[in-house]
Amino acid sequence: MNLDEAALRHAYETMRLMRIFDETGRREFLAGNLPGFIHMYCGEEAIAAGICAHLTDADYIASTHRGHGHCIAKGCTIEDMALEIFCRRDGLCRGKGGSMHIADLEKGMLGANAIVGGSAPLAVGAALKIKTRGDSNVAVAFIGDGASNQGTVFEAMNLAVVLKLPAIFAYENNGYAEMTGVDYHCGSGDIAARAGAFGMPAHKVDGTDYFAVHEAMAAAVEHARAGKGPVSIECVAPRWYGHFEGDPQAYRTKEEIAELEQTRDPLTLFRERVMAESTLTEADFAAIDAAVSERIEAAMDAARKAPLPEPADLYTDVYEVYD
Amino acid sequence: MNLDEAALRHAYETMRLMRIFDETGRREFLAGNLPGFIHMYCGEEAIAAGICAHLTDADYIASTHRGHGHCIAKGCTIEDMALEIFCRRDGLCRGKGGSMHIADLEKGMLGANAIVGGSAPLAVGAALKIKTRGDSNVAVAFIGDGASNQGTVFEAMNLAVVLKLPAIFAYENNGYAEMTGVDYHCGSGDIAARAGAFGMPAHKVDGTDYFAVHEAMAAAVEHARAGKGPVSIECVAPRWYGHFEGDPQAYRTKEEIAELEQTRDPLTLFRERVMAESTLTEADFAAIDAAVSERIEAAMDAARKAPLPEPADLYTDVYEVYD
Amino acid sequence: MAKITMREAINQAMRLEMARDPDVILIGEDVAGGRGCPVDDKEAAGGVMGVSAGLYGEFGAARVIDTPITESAIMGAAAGAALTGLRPIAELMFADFFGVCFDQVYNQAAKFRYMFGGQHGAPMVVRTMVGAGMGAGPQHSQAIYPIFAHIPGLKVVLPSGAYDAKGLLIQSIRDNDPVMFCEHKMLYGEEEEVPEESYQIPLGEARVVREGSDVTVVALGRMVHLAVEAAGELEEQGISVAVIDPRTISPLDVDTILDSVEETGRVVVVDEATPICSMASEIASMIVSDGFSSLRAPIRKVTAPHTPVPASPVLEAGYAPTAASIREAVEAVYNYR
Amino acid sequence: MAKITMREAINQAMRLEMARDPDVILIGEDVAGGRGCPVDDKEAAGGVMGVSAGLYGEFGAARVIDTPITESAIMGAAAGAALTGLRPIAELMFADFFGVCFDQVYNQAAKFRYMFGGQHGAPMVVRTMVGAGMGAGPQHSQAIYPIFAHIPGLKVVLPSGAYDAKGLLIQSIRDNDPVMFCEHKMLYGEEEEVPEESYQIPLGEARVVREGSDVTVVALGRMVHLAVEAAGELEEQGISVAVIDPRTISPLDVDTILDSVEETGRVVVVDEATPICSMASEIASMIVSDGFSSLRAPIRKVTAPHTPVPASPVLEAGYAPTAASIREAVEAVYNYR
Ligand SMILES: Cc1ncc(C[n+]2csc(CCOP(=O)(O)OP(=O)(O)O)c2C)c(N)n1
Ligand SMILES: Cc1ncc(C[n+]2csc(CCOP(=O)(O)OP(=O)(O)O)c2C)c(N)n1
Ligand SMILES: [Mg+2]
Ligand SMILES: [Mg+2]
Repeated sequence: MNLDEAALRHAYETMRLMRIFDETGRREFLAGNLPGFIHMYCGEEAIAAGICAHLTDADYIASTHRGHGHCIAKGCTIEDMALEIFCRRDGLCRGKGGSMHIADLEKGMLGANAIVGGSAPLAVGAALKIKTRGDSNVAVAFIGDGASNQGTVFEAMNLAVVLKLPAIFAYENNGYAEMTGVDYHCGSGDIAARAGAFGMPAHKVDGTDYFAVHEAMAAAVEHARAGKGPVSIECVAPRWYGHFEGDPQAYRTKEEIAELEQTRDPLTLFRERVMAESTLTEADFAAIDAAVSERIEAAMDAARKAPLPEPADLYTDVYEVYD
Repeated sequence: MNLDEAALRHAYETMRLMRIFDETGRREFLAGNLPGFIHMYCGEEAIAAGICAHLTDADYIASTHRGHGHCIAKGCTIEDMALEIFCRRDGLCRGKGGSMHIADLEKGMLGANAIVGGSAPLAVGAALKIKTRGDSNVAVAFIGDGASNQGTVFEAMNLAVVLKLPAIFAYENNGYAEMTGVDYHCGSGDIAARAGAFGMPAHKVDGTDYFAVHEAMAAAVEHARAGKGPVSIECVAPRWYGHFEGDPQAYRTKEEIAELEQTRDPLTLFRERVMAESTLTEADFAAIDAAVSERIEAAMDAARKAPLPEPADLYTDVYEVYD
Repeated sequence: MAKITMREAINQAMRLEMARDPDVILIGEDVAGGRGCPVDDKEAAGGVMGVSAGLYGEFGAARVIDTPITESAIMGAAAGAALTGLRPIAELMFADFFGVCFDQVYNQAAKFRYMFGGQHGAPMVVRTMVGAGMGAGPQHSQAIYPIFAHIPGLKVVLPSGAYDAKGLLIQSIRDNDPVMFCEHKMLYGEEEEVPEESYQIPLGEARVVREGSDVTVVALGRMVHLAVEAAGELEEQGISVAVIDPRTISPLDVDTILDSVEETGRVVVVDEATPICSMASEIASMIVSDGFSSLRAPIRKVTAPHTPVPASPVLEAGYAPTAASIREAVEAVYNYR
Repeated sequence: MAKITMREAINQAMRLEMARDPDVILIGEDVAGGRGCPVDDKEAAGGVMGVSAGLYGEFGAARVIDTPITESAIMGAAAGAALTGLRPIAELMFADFFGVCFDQVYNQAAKFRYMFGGQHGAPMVVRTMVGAGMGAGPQHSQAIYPIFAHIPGLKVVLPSGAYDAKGLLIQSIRDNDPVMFCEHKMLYGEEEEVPEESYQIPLGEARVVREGSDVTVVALGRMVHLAVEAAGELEEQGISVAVIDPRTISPLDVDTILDSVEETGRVVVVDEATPICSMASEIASMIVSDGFSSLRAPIRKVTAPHTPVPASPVLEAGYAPTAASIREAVEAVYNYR
């Protein structure tokens, strides 16, 4: 655990923001205040946090339908995100994107993506820009276990290897693609090995362990920044909730779900280890928790009351110019 | 070499038919008698012959733009094929398909395919039909080295593994995808290993060696017919001519090309081994050669003179019924 | 006759056909509801919208086939299976996803019969969800069927309710050509009286939902209901509006539309798809070509704008046509002199 | 001014823009001409049709990028690179292949600007080959651009010759939105006078190829030449035909078309694409909506039939419109009373 106290605090705060943002968002959704679909990242926080800890605003990530955690880890402002999931006029995407399309180009966040597997080729494109310009940044694609079967993802991996691009394929194996288990949908049962066969280093880590993700990503980033080509990391971390809110989860048992919070909570695991191995205390974490809750409550409140888009906004930003 | 004389004769005749069909077709094309594109199979004959030797009309193959060899190996009649590449009224596809779309459903030949990678999902579909009906046939997809990078092909492999289908992925690694070498376009440089990582047995053989292909396919077919799921076989066999007729092949040297006919001719290799290890003689082969040439000359002649489609044929067979 | 939802009607159609013909299979993502998981057959979800609920329990894993997220392979598997003798129903969860898999539909399945010289077609149905209204945003709300209608070799069906959905789906499954069967997500919960037994509605026959002599409104899918609503209001103003639901957009029942135009001479076409190269354009262009002598006013297209579908519910509410925008268009063509 | 082919004009446009702006790259299958092989830069083919010949030698492997056969990744790489600051030209060898990769174009690149609330668009050009005439069969001959035109967020360009191709491509590369640039394969070898220097033609401005007062012919791409041929013949019969080449089909220059229709009142739309939900439909429907008061005859669409493109040259010859079929349609609307 060679992270200093500030880094540890930041990591925990980031994960806590994800957790509370989604749990609050969930309440708002169930109360009928949010449109569309919403996908909880709870249980997977250590992945985005561990991956993005190595990135700056000049690095890129391309995200998924389950994108809130990625946004937060990449530095998007909670307040702007809240406005967007409420589809408010001043949201990150002016209310036109919503939860499944949050993007923040200034932060290098190239968008959540409602097309499963859509992120991978886009991240390869960002990596191509980096290489063309001669920069030493990286571009990360977040990819679900389900998405790992999509042709676009395989193609993206091969192209990244062929062009030796600084692309990192971050697989989030949360056990399911909607209702379908990974043991069923991934024929080989081994996402990392499949990625490795495309000709790149392929790591596999416990995605509930912040430190494991952080370490694997450190190696990946070093490799990619050095111009040695792409890397993949499979992070295994079960999701706690249904696929989207409203999913009755008939496909798994109540026990399986209950056990997750007990044994696979990335925040608890992080807290316990950090308290054992650093000077941070229970009270430090409690203070972060309180601050996070307050901030998110305020952000959601503000978003709920914020102005809606104007009807004329329907027609803007289709093109820069069109006539 | 545990094949009887009849099987050896048949194998050679099949390969010789492919060779002469394409070389004659090439002459016709260069003389301006054939429309569209034409892709020579010369140098790769042992692949289709070795694979299809294990198949009956009740097994399926889905083919590529370079499909003449596959057709012949699967039992399509040379005469009907000639009519089709000349786009004649009585061709296998009534002149509407041409060289890149020859199909013969009665022979289980599901079509050449001008979309690279298009064959793989279709073969999986045929394998699904076989499994649904409870039959013990197999479906083979022929896939070029270039096509092996197409998303559809990866998806097809994964689905075949997931559903445990009797599909066989026959990779034809002829060294190039159009002008691009396999060392460049396949990131890992190892098509078979990549297929293996999808969760199926993956063989790699010398595709100029009929016996090697034949043997690998024997194992594959046994596996698939036994309900154990898909198999892949990578067959390496350089093509002799350009990608299509008219390709000046600036991307490879004259020496590379010249050497092929000397050292990698599947027919020569076959003949030499068979003469050494069986009772077949030079004269036997010469007799086959003569018969093949005569038959193909006659077929091409007849095709050249055969009636063209009627203008009204343009409108038929779009739908069975449409109104 | 019982009132059931369109969801149930589609479910019935599949169940009846699967029971009748062992070659009918259903393949797609989560159409069973989570294979490989410790799922109870009876509780298997039957698709994200529950449309295929119960089929897995009834017909088993060999005929109700969950797949990975692999649309090209799903469409290709259906096409290959159809070419070799099955009658697959392949689910493309949202029509918006056609961009990852359309080759297997449009270059393969749709062209087999023609490019193989009539040897065999691809008797398959692609069931897919279309339309806005859920706040699901730009990639899950499109009415992309004009693209399907453009393709020779495909048939395209767009039912406006439970009764038509059942009869048209049964017909589509029995059809020997590939059919894109487009289900509007906002109609799944809508109820209509539907007979329990099997029945077929031919493809290519429009339904005259409402007779009328002043203006012809041709409306597609969910728009039919808004057109009927508008027509009712207009009747009170003394404008008699015919409402025609083509039901299948390819083939299109040109005669029924032209017959009505002959009487009214005035036309409004209503569609939720974006306007350029759309069915609204197609229908208008067909009329100005084949019904010109009857035309007494410009044809008004009432469609979504040429924009993506916004996620914001307030913006989305202004996206698709409404009864009010239809009424306004009808008034405009009615008053044209 | 030198006469050069459309192939050379397109090559010039790319060369000029790549020299001017280091963010312009070219990516696609064999656009360099065989990377990884012992190829001499000077002899690198520059694409199957030689359109990008010489660019690899001039700009190197970092900017003229050969790829595997991987259209989704090519389009996605272009989209991602465009979103982050480059101006990629991505080659989709044949437009027929859009079915394996369209998601990255239509759901991603085309929607970025809108669904990200105006943050950034995707300034990329997809150069792609369209059209029949080579006997290349059903999967290599389609004029599939109506599908591109249907999509909000895309612009679609269809030049009819070398001069327009050069100016429109330079403009397209500089445009901040994604442009589908459709090159008709039968026009590559056709020559026109083209200035050596750089020039731009705005998107959305039609060209009046020929003035005329009796009938307006709107013709797309290769059809422009046939329309001009037909117009010449008709002139001898005393029929004065205006020929309009929209050049960009999205945005469409509605005003230029309507101005002509106001004068003639009679319209023929000519396109090589199949007819349903096509640009021919779109243009006809636009006119019957916005130019109805001028219309004095049915609008005739002269298009390919609703069939795949047959491989047989004799069938293919009857597939696309001809000068004769255009003439016949013009006569019909001219004589309509
Ligand atoms: C191309 C495509 N196919 C299907 C869907 C529907 N869909 C949305 S999320 C999802 C499951 C994704 O699973 P996974 O990649 O494991 O991500 P997770 O939801 O577990 O984070 C599916 C099938 C989609 N949005 N896009
Ligand atoms: C989807 C698609 N992309 C590109 C092409 C153009 N194309 C035709 S053949 C070919 C090369 C195929 O290479 P390979 O798979 O190795 O087969 P080979 O020609 O060597 O037999 C390409 C790129 C195509 N027909 N379809
Ligand atoms: Mg998952
Ligand atoms: Mg090859």
